[in-house]
Amino acid sequence: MLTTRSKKINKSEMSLAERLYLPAILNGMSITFRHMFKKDATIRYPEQEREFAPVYRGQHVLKRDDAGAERCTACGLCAIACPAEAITMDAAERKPGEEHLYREEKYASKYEINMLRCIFCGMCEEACPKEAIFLTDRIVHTEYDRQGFIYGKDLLVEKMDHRIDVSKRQTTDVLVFKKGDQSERHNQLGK
Amino acid sequence: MEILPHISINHYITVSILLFCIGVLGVITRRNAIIMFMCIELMLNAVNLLLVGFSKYWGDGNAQVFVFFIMTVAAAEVAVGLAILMMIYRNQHSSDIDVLNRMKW
Amino acid sequence: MISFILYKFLFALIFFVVALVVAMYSTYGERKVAAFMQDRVGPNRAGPFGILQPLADGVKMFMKEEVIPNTSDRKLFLLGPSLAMLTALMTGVVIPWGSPMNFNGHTFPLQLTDINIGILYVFGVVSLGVYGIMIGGWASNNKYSLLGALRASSQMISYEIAMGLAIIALVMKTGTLSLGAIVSQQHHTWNVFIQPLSFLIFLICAFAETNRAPFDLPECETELVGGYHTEYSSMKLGFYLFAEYINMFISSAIISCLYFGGYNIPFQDHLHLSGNLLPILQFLVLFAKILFFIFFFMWVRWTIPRFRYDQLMNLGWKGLLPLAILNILITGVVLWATGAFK
Amino acid sequence: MISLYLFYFLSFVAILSALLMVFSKNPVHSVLYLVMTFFAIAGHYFLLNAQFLGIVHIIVYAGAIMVLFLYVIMMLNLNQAIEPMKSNLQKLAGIISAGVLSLVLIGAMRTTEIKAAASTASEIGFVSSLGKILFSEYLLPFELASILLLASMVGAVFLSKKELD
Repeated sequence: MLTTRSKKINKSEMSLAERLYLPAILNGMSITFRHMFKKDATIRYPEQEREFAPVYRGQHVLKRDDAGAERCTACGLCAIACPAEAITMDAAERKPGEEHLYREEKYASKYEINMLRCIFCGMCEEACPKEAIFLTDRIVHTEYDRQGFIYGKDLLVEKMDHRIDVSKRQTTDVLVFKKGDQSERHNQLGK
Repeated sequence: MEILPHISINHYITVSILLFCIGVLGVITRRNAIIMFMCIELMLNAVNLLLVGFSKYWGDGNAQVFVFFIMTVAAAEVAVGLAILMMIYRNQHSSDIDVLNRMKW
Repeated sequence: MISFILYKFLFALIFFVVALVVAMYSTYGERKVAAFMQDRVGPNRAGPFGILQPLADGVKMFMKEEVIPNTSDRKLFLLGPSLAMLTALMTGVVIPWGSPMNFNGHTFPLQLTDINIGILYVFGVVSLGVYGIMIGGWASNNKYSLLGALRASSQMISYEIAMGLAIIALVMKTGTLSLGAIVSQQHHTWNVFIQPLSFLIFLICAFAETNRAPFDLPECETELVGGYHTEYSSMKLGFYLFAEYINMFISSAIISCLYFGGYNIPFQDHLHLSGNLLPILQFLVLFAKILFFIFFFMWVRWTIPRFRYDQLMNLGWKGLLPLAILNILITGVVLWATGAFK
Repeated sequence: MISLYLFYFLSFVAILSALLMVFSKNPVHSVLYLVMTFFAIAGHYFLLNAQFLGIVHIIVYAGAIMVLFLYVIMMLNLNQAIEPMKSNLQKLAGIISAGVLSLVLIGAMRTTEIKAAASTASEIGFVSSLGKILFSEYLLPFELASILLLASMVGAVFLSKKELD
């Protein structure tokens, strides 16, 4: 038995009442009739919107730190972790005087996510050691051509005057887990 | 002679003769068995029309009962006839009446 | 004479308009009923509660590009939907809508014609209904259409027989073929209480004759794409769909007239109605009955899944046909026992 | 006068569509022309006040028999392309012989004297009067006809079964 829901099928000969069909039909019709007075399961979408679940995974964001410098260091772990191979990036070295732009010495000069390939699994978020990429509750908008779905840094990096709140996904558990993870990794490197 | 105002029985006889002859024409000139069958139906109907005309002429309902029976027989004939034609088509892959010049196949 | 013809013409015109409007709003009703039964809302954008939806659909149908396949038989392709529409509308001629109205000494019957073979007329027109589907399906020159057409014809011929036999039992009881007489006979008792089996058979056959679910095998989207109207587009498709809804309207009217007392109001004699108020009320009552049956058609459609083809044929030939004959037999015995035959 | 015009109109339609039925190459068109002929004939029946026969004619011929023909033609997929045609000479011979037949019959009609009608009761075509004749004088043939229909039904089913053995 693979599921708990499986039902025993009675394959014996049908009785006269069953062969007449009519009782079964009447039963079915009473069910549909009862449903006419039930509460609708739908919502009127453009006017009403359903609330997102706290764990909803929508469009990505590349976070900046509190000073406004990009957190991403172009390590490529997200691209490796991505099962759909949707992420590509080019790394570049930070020049003197760009400290307010990039937090680490290395940064992503190009960072692209193909939203048609992305399956919104959240593995990039898990993989990121720098707390740079997060999935948010924003919806990826429709486009007329495929090129438009390749989101570059202009769309992914959060704007200075329009910061995106990811505290919902940045639970303490995650933080603790990531911290522990990192220290473990450091330990391994130390050995 | 008139059965309806201005219409004599000869009018109906003429029409039914013409319809009958068109039926005969179809049976002679066509080779498709189903079309020939339809022409036979047309001939039956020409006769029916004549019977109804005469029924009106004599004020006698028996002719109409006869028409009723002809319809019954025609329906029976069509059911069996078309079944036979289907069988022939299955064996010969054609409804051409000229192919059926053998007594058995 | 002229006024008589004018009256009949006007009456026919009104009937057509009513039939078309009912058919239009049946499409809306169908979607609403389906939505309610599936815990949804249904069309609610065009106008309040979406009541302008049929108009929007109509405009859309007219605006759509019309496609006539190159390989089709053009004349017959055009003839198909028109025939379907024609036969659908023709049946309504004999339906009695109420007892006659009086205006300054003139009587105006609320029935287009009361021919004394009304039921046979209905039956004849219904048997012609299959031509529209067959011609359209064949002329499309498409295998799915052809299959739909073949299914339609065999289904309709099969169910016509059971339908006819069911009516015969009713006619044995009423002793007349005129719809007007049958309706006025039901002043006290509706025929459904006298001939319940006949009603059941007639109802099932009505579903089959109008090609409604669970007997919608001729169009059967899951197997035949769209069945006989696969190749149709624009208003010609609209005609086919419309014909189906008009058929539904007419069959509901016929069922109400034959079995549910037609325009008779229950306990009519106790209401002490007089004058022209009575016909108007009667018309409204008949209309309510018709609307109920249209709702019933939809109710069944959204409840029962489609039959398989062999099940359909089995039901028709091995189920309904013997049942109808049995019904005739029982009716005959009862009539003989009660001394109705002299 | 109206009845005369109606007569000519119906006869014209009947004969024209019968001719078209014989001469059209496409079997489906033939069937539809024949349906038209049958409608014209039903119109004649109504004109002759034979209501019952008229409506039964429509139900039986247009509603059942011709649908059956159409069904068979569609199922066998007979179309213009595979329609067997006779040579023109044979056709000409057919036309001439049919024409001669019609001439002979019409000539015979013209020389025959038909006795004047006795009376023209208008109600003989109604269901009630026809039913009385059918179920009194013709009761036995009526029952036999039902047996004939049953036999033909069984025969048709038996013939169209694919595997006989």
